[in-house]
Amino acid sequence: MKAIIILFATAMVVLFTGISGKRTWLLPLSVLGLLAAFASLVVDAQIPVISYGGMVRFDGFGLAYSGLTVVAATLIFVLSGYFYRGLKDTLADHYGLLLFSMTGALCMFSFEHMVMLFLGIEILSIPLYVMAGSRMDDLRSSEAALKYFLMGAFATGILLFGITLVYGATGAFEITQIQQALDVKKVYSMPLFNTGLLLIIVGLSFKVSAAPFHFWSPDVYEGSPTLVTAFMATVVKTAGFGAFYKLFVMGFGPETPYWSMTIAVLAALTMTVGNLSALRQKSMKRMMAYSSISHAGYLMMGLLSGAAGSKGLFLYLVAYVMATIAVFSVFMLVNKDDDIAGGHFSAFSGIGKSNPVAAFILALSMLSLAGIPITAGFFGKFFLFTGAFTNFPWLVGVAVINSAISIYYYFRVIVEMYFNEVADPEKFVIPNTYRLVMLLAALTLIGLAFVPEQVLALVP
Amino acid sequence: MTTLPLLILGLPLVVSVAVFLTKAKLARLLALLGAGLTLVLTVTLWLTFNAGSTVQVLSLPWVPAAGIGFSFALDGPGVLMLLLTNLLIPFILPVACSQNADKESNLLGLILAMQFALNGVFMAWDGFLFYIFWELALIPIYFIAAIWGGENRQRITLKFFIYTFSGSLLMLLSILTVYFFTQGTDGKHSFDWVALMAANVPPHLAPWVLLGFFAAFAVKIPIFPFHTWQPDTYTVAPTVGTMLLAGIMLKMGLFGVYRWMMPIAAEGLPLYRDLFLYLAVIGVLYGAVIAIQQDDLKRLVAYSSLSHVGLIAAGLFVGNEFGVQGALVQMLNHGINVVGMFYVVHWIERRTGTRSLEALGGLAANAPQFAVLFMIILLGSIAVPLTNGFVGEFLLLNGLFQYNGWLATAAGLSIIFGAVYMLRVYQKVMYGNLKAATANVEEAGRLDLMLLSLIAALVLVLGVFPQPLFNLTADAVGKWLALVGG
Amino acid sequence: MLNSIQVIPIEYYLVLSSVLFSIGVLGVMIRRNAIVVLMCIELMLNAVNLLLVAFSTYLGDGHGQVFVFFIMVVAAAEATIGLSVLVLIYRNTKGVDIHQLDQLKH
Amino acid sequence: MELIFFFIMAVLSVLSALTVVFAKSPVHSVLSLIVTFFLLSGQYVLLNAQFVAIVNLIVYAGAIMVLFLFVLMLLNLKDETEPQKSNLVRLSVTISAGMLLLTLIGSVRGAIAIPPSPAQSATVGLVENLGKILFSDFVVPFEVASILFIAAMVGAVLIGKRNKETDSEPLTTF
Repeated sequence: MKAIIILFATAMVVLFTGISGKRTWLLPLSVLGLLAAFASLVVDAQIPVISYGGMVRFDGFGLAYSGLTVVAATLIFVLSGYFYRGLKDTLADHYGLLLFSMTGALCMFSFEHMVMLFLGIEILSIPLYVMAGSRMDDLRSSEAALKYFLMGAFATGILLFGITLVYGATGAFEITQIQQALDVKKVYSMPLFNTGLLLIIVGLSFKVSAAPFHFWSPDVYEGSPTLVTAFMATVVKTAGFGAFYKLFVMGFGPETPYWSMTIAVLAALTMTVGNLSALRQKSMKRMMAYSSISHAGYLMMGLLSGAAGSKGLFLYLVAYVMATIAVFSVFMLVNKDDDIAGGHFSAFSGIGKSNPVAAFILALSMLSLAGIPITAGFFGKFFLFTGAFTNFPWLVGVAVINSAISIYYYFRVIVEMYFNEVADPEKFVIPNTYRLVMLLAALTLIGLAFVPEQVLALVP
Repeated sequence: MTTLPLLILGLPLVVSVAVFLTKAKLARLLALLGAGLTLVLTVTLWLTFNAGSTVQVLSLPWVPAAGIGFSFALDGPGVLMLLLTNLLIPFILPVACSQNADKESNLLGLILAMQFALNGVFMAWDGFLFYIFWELALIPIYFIAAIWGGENRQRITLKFFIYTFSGSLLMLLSILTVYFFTQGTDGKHSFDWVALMAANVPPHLAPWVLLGFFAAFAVKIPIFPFHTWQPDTYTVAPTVGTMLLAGIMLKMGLFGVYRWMMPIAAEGLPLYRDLFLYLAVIGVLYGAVIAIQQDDLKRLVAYSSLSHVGLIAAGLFVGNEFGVQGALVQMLNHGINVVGMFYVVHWIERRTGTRSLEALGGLAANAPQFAVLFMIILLGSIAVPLTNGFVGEFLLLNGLFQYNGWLATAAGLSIIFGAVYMLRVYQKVMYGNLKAATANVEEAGRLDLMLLSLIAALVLVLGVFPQPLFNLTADAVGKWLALVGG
Repeated sequence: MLNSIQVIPIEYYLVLSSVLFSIGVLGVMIRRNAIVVLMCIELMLNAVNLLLVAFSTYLGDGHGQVFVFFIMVVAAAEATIGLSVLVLIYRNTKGVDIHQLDQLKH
Repeated sequence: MELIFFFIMAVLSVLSALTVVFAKSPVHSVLSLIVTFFLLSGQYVLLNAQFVAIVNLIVYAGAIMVLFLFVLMLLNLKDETEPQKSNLVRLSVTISAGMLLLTLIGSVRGAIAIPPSPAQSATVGLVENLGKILFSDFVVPFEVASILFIAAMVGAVLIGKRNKETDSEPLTTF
């Protein structure tokens, strides 16, 4: 709760500072606020507490996932200084909206009552609908905003209907009470309850862009400003899976087989569709969009391994978030003007020679996303796959085949960077802030191999 | 006893990082010194090693909750493989230096990184760790081939990578399956080799476990029909890459069969042993027949290697004393021979600018010393008695014969084929009329002659006096047979 | 009015709100005018509201009805944002047919 | 008596909902949506949820729908210019929506397990009762909803501003 209040206060301070015209203060203030929120998460106790009239539940799970999103947001904010170099008056609004969005994400990790989940999703999404369209003069940005908005609102409607049906079947909105109701009243076999679950799965699948509800995400990812895309690919995805996990594993019980098969099938479909579509892309951002779809597929496996799944899920998210931030930070430098035409793979040609450091970081992130040992991505995949192996060996098989397919498109970036001879590749400047973020990401991607136990221990 | 192997493991990594950070001359010096020191350490280890024992080198917890540990151990065959790796790298590094490669220090650094990963593969005693090193070895060789390779390298190297990576993933699935049936020391599952060995895999799963392992190793070795990546990759990779691939890397596959697949998945073996054997022997004949028709020297040696390796794999699959003993010894010998052959090809290509048999001829007249050394290496490759190749192949055929006379006969044919194509190469390249490409070729330089004579000396010495190798492997093979129930 | 819940079974409300919800979903998928799509989403939310109130009354639990307020709050906020996005689009294209916007697929 | 009311309003609301979807002019859609909201408020009254019924009218029919009409007039979108989707798409969409409906109605079977509890139901929908719940149990969501509103306001303002400064000089030295 402290972290949510700190973030909200920071957002308000940032907005007022923006009114008073102190542009250079905005970024340090926001980062300071995020760091303070992180610090408050670190000092919080991990013992589960349900408080405020049964609305919120704070536990180690929520703290760890909140911490991850706050770190990701901090890194994205650090990147934003250079990215928003052209903004003057509206900068405070941009920062304020992103910070509001963060409070929504934190609500999604700490909800107990469905209304908090619902509000969290909306607070996360509504600022992002605007942010997706924040390149005002660009029709494609506006289009991204419209698509994101319509799909988000549609998904919310479906999710709400699901929540309502579950309420009708169990008589409760609180996940702990829902679980009790499941134990006592045995409503598992009620069609009402199962239809509700199905609709909730569909609604959340829209949010995390799982197939077959993923079709909006490539357009939205491509049309949004790259910084916002990075935010969506990391914070929103993490928040979506945090909510997914809380709702299904903690709420609807780890032992129920009623929904796990549905999720397993969706996971298999998602990773396959994401990977096969990514193969055909020519634009980096679209490729990353489809890659994030396929990662959603892998991540869904984390929902199938019971209570222990949160550990594997967390490790995978750490690896995925760090690699994604590193990829987008390089991409923002390569595609300086942030136009769609500059987002083609060929923009990376030859940067292995002109900017070896950036190229190395990008290559490392690609290896990690592909899950090549000994990067963090491999460990994430390993623990996710191991967790799901006992109950869904066929799904692990599908995931393994998909991992092999995904190498093809991740390596295309590496091939462009290192093996395509370009006569005189343009050397771009790397601001120090970008160096810092890249370094941190790279350290995580390599370092995770040596401390997986410690990272796993962050989640109870 | 345990510090020496750790030094051997760690030194190449340290040197590799140092080489990446330095440039030109200094990088060369560092790399050669590092490789030389590693070789000295390895020989010391070999001389002091008690061949009958299995020495636990290191055992540290890594992810204790999942039963994963930094666990390394060595037995006789393990030492043999270390010897192979660290013996060949000092031959490969000068070749890298002679290529005048762009960003040479990076190339040297990658080779040393590869050496680190290979040593790790041969020492790993934990299934998870083994997999990590196994994949780690793939990344440097991918970059070596894709950056310094020839035409079409992007497509071919990517194919190579995806092929081998997919195979490895299936192996990971197998390891995982076995892992879930293990009981470690504290009741949890464990990836430790001993635990994996003791796992009770249900009979209906055992064949799948075996096939998963087989997928990874068959691609790496490669065994027919999983070999399609191999000739292209060997041809397109720079010579150092080819040497690493053929000399050492495919031994990872063979060693994997020996250390992991056969003991751990022994339950599934009776069902598939014949299939594996037939595939291996088909590969032996196929490689030899295709080699006869080749015009490109590098491609020819690639196919001949396919043929030889098939025989080694067959020896392992047979799993009797002669077969396994022969396979282990032949792994080292084949490494030496094939690196020698690729060295010769590399020299010819550098001097004449071509690898086409038709464009070559008459080299013996201008380069007589080179001609002699080439002949010795060639004879080793054909497996003529008193060369190193003979010892292993004799044992392998013997082992195969004990199992199935027809298979042995078929495989034996390959020796005749080998003689045919190898002598044809020698005749075309060294004798006959001088061609345009070969007219101005002079005697090989001093360094080339020195390295080639070292290889030739190894061919002869190990041919006449193979006993030290058997000393290293004999006890381990005995134990292995007891485990696999050969 | 008190006896209405004894006369009307809960199933009737379930069917009614399911029908309204499905009409909303149908509208979202079939219409191309973004404003109408937005209206259909509002229709879906209202179907949810109806069902929530029905469940709430039948269960005798006020949480359902309070939940409805929050759905209304969110619907209002969504309508604000959605309509401003539409204005934004209109400024750039002079039209709000969502399917004519296919700049992103090439 | 109540049953008759229910059926009349149910049929009318379904009809007006269908008009929302199939009306040619967006203005007609808005108007029939308002009609639907009025009918739903009638249902709320039947359900003893008088407060929700009033709020529904004020918020939806009064505020949101006026906003819709306002935007329609502002953008001058009264004319029907919308191109139609192909028949195949329309057919498949209708079928999938029908399947959804079948699924939802199929789930009705289990709802019988809920017995109505008239004693509590009488008081549930009163302002006093709802206010107590809202300001005791729901106080955190109530506060959190303010974040939502501020975010929506800032967002709307941001979109309203024309971005004039995109091509100015870089301001930071990061």
